Amino acid sequence: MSVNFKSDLKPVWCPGCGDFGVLNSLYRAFGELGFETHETVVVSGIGCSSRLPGYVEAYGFNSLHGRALPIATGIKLARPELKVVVVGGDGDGIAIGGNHFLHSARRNADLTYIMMDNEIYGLTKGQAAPTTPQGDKTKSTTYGNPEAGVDPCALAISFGATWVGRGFSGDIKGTAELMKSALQHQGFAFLNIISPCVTWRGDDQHKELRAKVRQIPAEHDRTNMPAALLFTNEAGILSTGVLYDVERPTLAGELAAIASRAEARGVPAREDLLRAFM
Amino acid sequence: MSVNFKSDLKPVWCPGCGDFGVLNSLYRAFGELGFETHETVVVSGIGCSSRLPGYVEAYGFNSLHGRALPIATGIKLARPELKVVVVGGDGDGIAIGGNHFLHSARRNADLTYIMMDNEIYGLTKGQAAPTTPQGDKTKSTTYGNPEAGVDPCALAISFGATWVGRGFSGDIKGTAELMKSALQHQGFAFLNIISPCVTWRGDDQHKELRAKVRQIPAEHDRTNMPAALLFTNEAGILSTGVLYDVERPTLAGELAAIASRAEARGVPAREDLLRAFM
Amino acid sequence: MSHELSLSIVGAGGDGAVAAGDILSLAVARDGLSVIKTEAYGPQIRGGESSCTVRISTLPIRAQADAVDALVVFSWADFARFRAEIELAADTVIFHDEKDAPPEEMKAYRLVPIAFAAQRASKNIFALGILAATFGLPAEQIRKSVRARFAKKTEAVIEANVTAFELGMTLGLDDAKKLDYVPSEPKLLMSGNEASALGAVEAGCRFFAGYPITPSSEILHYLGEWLPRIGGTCLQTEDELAAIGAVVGASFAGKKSLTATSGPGLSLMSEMIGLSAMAEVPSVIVNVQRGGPSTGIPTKSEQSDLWHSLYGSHGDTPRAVLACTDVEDSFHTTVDGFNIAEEFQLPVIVLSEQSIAQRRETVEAKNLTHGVVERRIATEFESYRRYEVTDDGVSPMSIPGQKGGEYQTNGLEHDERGRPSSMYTTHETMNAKRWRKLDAIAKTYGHLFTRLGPDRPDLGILCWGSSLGVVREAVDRLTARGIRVAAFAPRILMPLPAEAMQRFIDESKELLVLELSFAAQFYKYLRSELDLPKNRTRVFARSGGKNLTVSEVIEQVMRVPEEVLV
Amino acid sequence: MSHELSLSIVGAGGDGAVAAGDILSLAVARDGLSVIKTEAYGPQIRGGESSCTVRISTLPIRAQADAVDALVVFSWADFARFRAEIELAADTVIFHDEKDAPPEEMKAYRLVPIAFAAQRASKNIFALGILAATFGLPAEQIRKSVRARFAKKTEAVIEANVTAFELGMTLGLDDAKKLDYVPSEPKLLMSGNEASALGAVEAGCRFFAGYPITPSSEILHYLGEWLPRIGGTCLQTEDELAAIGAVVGASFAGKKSLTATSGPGLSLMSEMIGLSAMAEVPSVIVNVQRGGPSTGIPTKSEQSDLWHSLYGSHGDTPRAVLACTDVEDSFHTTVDGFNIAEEFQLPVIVLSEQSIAQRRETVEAKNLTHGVVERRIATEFESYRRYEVTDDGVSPMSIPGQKGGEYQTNGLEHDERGRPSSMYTTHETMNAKRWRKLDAIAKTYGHLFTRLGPDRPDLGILCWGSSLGVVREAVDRLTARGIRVAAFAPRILMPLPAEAMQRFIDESKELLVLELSFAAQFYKYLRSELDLPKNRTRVFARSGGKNLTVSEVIEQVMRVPEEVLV
Ligand SMILES: Cc1ncc(C[n+]2csc(CCOP(=O)(O)OP(=O)(O)O)c2C)c(N)n1
Ligand SMILES: Cc1ncc(C[n+]2csc(CCOP(=O)(O)OP(=O)(O)O)c2C)c(N)n1
Ligand code: SF4
Ligand code: SF4
Ligand SMILES: [Mg+2]
Ligand SMILES: [Mg+2]
Repeated sequence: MSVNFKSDLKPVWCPGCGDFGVLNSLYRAFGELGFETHETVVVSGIGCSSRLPGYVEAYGFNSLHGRALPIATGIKLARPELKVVVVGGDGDGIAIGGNHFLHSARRNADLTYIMMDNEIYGLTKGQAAPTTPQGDKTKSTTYGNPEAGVDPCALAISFGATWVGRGFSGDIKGTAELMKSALQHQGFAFLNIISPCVTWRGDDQHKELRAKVRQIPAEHDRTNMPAALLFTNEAGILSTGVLYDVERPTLAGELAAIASRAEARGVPAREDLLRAFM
Repeated sequence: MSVNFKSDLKPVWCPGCGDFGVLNSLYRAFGELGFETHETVVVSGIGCSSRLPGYVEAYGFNSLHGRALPIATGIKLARPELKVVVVGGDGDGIAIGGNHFLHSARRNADLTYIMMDNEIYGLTKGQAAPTTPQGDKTKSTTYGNPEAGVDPCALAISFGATWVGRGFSGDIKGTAELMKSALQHQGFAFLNIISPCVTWRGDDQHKELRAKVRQIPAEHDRTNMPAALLFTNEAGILSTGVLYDVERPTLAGELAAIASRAEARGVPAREDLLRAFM
Repeated sequence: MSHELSLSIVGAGGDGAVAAGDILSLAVARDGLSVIKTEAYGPQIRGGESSCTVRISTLPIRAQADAVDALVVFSWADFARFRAEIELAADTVIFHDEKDAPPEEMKAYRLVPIAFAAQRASKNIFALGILAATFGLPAEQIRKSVRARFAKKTEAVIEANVTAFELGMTLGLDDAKKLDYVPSEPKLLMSGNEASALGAVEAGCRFFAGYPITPSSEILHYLGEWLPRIGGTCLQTEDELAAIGAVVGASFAGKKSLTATSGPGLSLMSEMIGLSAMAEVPSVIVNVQRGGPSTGIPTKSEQSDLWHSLYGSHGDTPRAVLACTDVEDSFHTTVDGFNIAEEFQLPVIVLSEQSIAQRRETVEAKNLTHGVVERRIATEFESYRRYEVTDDGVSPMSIPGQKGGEYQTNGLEHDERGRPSSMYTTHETMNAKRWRKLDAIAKTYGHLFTRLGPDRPDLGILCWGSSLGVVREAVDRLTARGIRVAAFAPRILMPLPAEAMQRFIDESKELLVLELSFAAQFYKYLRSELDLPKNRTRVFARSGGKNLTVSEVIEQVMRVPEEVLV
Repeated sequence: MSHELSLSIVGAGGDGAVAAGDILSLAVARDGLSVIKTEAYGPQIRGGESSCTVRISTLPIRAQADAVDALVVFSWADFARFRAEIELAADTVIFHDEKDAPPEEMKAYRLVPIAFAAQRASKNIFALGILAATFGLPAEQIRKSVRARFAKKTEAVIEANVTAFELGMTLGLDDAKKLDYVPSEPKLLMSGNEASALGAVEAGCRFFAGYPITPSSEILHYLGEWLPRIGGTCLQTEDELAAIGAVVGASFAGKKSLTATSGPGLSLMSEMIGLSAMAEVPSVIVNVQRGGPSTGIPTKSEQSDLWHSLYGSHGDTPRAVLACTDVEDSFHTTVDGFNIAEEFQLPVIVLSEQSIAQRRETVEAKNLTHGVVERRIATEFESYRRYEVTDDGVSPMSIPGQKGGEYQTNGLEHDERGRPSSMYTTHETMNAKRWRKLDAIAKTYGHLFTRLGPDRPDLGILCWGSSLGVVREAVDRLTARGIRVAAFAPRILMPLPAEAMQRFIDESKELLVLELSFAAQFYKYLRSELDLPKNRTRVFARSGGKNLTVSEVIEQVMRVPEEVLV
């Protein structure tokens, strides 16, 4: 590893939390890709998982619940040369932040979005998230969750993300590899990382989830949307790997094209702008 | 028609606006299904299209931009016996209201959601909507729309809607029939109606769109999601009819089940509730 | 012998400090004593250090004690985190682990080394035994609570704990003042959030929609459990925009409806509060304040959402704002919130604070009743006008399902029938109609305040919310010292009980405004609504993040020039 | 001969009333005259009735005239809608279609029947000809404007219009007062929204994110066109939450960034305003006020977003609030907004009003310059602390890309390094740091106010925003009548220019607070911040939805007891 991305702040996470694995994978991915701390920005919302930017020696923004993506979009558009990575929880990204997820993907904004999916609201002490399976009892669903849980990868694909993958926090090396591909993708890359919450989903989560994990076969055609969707919403299985990887004009590319079309009208001096008012 | 749903308020819509057709189809659908004015509630957000509830003699709520669905959900959960219909624009439902669309569909809330899709923000005088095709010039996209336009039906299906259809406002009878099926569906029914904005998309919209309209073949399997998705995002074609129609536990059903599980614990008197604090 | 006792237990995650506090609190409440129990945690999400403070008294109490009489420290390292938050007195007794060497500064106190570590998982109950024997706490009630607490565990676990308790009982100190009381009617022990949820049920609330947020989530949890049992509905929404939206919808459809949130959520609800006011659909929001701005300090208390509650939402948006002063009052204020929302068809914000919402406090069951007011429902549909202009601004409301009551409402300015209008005259008329409701509320609810102390005081304290409990005790103590100090706390903040409050201001020689907001939101608000003479008014406004204490209030009072406090 | 002229043209959608007003306004502005042009529409989205009012003067003007000198009515039915909004004088000349019988009440005026219908699509230009001949308007400039307007049409269309104009010129009345002026340096004609957009460009803004909303959308349109031409970026977001989020992000990354919205959008931005304040990331919001609450009256003006701007967002959230008083001032105030946001690293709300934002007004090009202030960027990275506590509360900011400046910010309370802290002491220290910036702003920007009229006035008017233009004219007229009336309008509202304002209050015998908010938001705010003696202060606060007029102000002034206005 060329650069050490570990900050000197101690994580507040519970012992055994899956987020430690995600953090370690991220250190590794950043290092192996030769990122520089001052050219990297990690943006998050609010949640246990959203505490992550504080633990990365880089520019970081632990923002508002659900609003990481718009903030990251602003950062990236302001300084396209920066590496902008968004991290956060499933509640943060799909509940309160669902609309920004949809539109950031639709725009194909040049961001890497890493979701730490624990099927629960961790920080607020265990309420149902949109990823919580139907029927599950949680703090907020005494009689069982009345709503259907979603698969974030399926949503990402239908929202228009151009790279979609799934990882498991228990597999630090594999997850780091997925992060590396996501970080190298042009456009909106979404990586869902199954990251167990031992406190509110039980100590057995790690074991149970690990048992479900399957590697996506090498022959899977990542450019085929229906094929990719087959690896979503699977019963009893969590397929890890790259589900989807296509090319589509990115927001940065489109805005650059607009800039050249606009500049073709001439770069106006103040007097030029004022002429419109005569 | 048994009951007349026409209110005595004159629509503010531009002459030639597609929304007139939608309104007429709705009068017809309500009438033919034998709805009663006092048991029907039409809820909308803000936009030209969202003015519709004022023109229907029923209970109506022209609410806030993007917030029709949560309000309608509250109404329906408060009084499940009411017919609750949500109407509004593509901007209202997919831009600012996108998150509620996602979650109302995911919950399979017992609502009929009719979107009047004109590929533009009409009321605010012609800015790009999430449905506006990439490259189009509008008030807000002088150099062409940098973002990809979405097909609302594709989104609805991936969000979890259990009935999805597409209509054309120029076909009043056909659209009324679609409305009738949507209104009779159990769970979240989404009907996208192509409803031209002559003012901001040009006078030719009606003609151009009409030329694109194709009836979905009768043999289409409405319970097959991949098959349904084939009728979305079609190049140069607008397939009308029912794309998707499946059964899944509805929010009302799940909450009723919860109520019986809860009541099985005993309907507590105040004293019972207080006992928990001793 | 003493009439009260305050103690803290500090430990790491597994030490059970908070559990011990719970057990003790429930036990003494059952003996009819008054209790306040608070908790504090380190930054770690779970398994980090925690502390629990319990104050027990034979008299009613609404605030924590200034200093603790006893402290149990399982580990000095964990204690370090809370050092600034736990006030010690010169004679505080500290029970600490005998193997853990005390920091230098602690040697000034009476240190009692105890073999805590040996008791492992039962060390908290063991500590309770020591405390019970030392201070004369009701051993039998504690044993009962221990058994109840571990009821779902194995018999072995229960026995281990009971044994630990008995062992602790043998180690009590002889020379401490024992609690002197006669058991009386058992009291309930509940949190402010629980009291608010109960208040909602009492008021007839049958719809709740909410999005989790600290420190209000418990209201969602309780109502999620209770409402389905009594024919109500609870919905966890995708965000706060949807929560308040669903509340407005359900209320439009005739159900009394509630949401609960904290600052960030309240900010997100701003636009919908305007719709509730404009469409005149009742809505109730319980907002539990925490440290701000922004995400701030989610687990600590503050009084800084006042401005947003009073003034948040664009346009001239009428709303009522109430404030809970303690746990029991959270019940009543929540019912009042519903009564006002329903009677006057507008949004009501019920302000609570983390320090009330999440502390557990004794409440008397017999006090938990409160009159309920119903909405003015339309019955006359001949030429029905939903927004008929009336004297008090309230127009009878029809409910979907009522034949002849059909109307279309909206957030656009509208005429009496609810039809959009951009005419100035309509706008002025309807603004006046909507704002007249505040005058009507002021008339009906002008009694919602608490006034303490003598007439014509030398010093009048103006405060609100949780501060009242602290101020009440300060006033009592100062009065005992012969100082003529009084206090006034409005429990309705919008509209203010202006008449009574102005009278209090006018009759007080000097005034002290006291609040937990750095920007002095309460003081600024009072200035804008009342005549608060600058030359006689002092302001003590500090950030939240630490509770107001009785000695802090007394110190502020004593800063008033001596010639005033004759 | 006269030095000014005011006229209205009223028609149906296709009649081109507004187009005629545009053509005329541009023409006279080119001759160096001052112009204010406003429009009004019926409820119909398009093709409904519309009216256009143009005031032309040889002197600077910042308000519409009380009454129009001339009125063109293509159809009485369309006019009916605007009857309440268009003030007529006893001698107003009304040109109306000869085939359309005038309503009874109009017969009191001088009616001039004209064969408008025969002119079909060119009837508006035909009317301009009549007006030009009647009032001595610059025919050659109008011809030029007509040609420019139809430049993209066929030659036949252009000729038809020019012919219509010439024909109209032959029908002018002889007996009307002609405009008496010497052409001077051409003026620019622009709207407040255009001036704000220009101000943003001038200030160095290179990032805009916004969501369309009336009456602010034009800022999105203009910057969407301009920014890409000058190396900037414009993003239309999915909603206002995202818009202000993207602004905070881009600003964190070092770009001067703007969003523009109106009330409902501002309400939605509440939470992010708190983050901008807490993380100390500059952000600028131009909020164009319209009728409220809720969706209200989107196309009409009001001054009722003041409270939300000052107090919106939970917690103790510092921000600055500025107000535009007219079109040209919108340019300057927007630059000031950026300067303050950048220098002090906090959110700034620039309040405009529909009546300023969407009216077109003459501006002198040479006035459109304004000094620009840059952000304090970190240069020293040895033990860099992003939130270093400083005297004025401002800490040098590092920008992503700067090596050694790495920090992690957040909306949680944090220490000098930006690390989350729930300690009271940190919270108090950081609140104090953040709020000290307001003191610093008050010092640097305390000159942002306008004061008119004599010292020690008998009556001092306190007003803000667009009212200043109207009040200015009222003061002039009253002064001419020998009445000692003065006015004070703060252009910075948070923090108030308190010293100057208090001096004004103290030196005024009587005071009149004047605003377009039913709830008297400005008055209440002034009371909370200043000593505004109740016994000498009167308040005129009414709903918006119709512009304030000079005669309305004069009427209010004259209500002051006579013994005061000596
Ligand atoms: C506007 C707002 N609403 C609610 C909250 C409370 N809140 C904080 S984190 C969170 C959800 C956490 O769940 P998730 O995003 O899945 O993250 P996790 O803790 O599970 O990693 C909620 C509801 C908040 N901070 N802000
Ligand atoms: C919070 C908020 N933001 C913005 C607006 C302004 N606004 C009103 S309608 C509208 C979009 C209209 O487009 P659409 O929903 O597609 O309806 P249409 O007019 O096309 O039928 C917008 C942006 C608003 N009223 N409220
Ligand atoms: S609560 Fe769950 S998600 Fe949060 S830190 Fe603990 S284990 Fe991790
Ligand atoms: S602007 Fe477009 S959508 Fe709106 S009423 Fe006119 S035609 Fe219809
Ligand atoms: Mg989670
Ligand atoms: Mg639309």
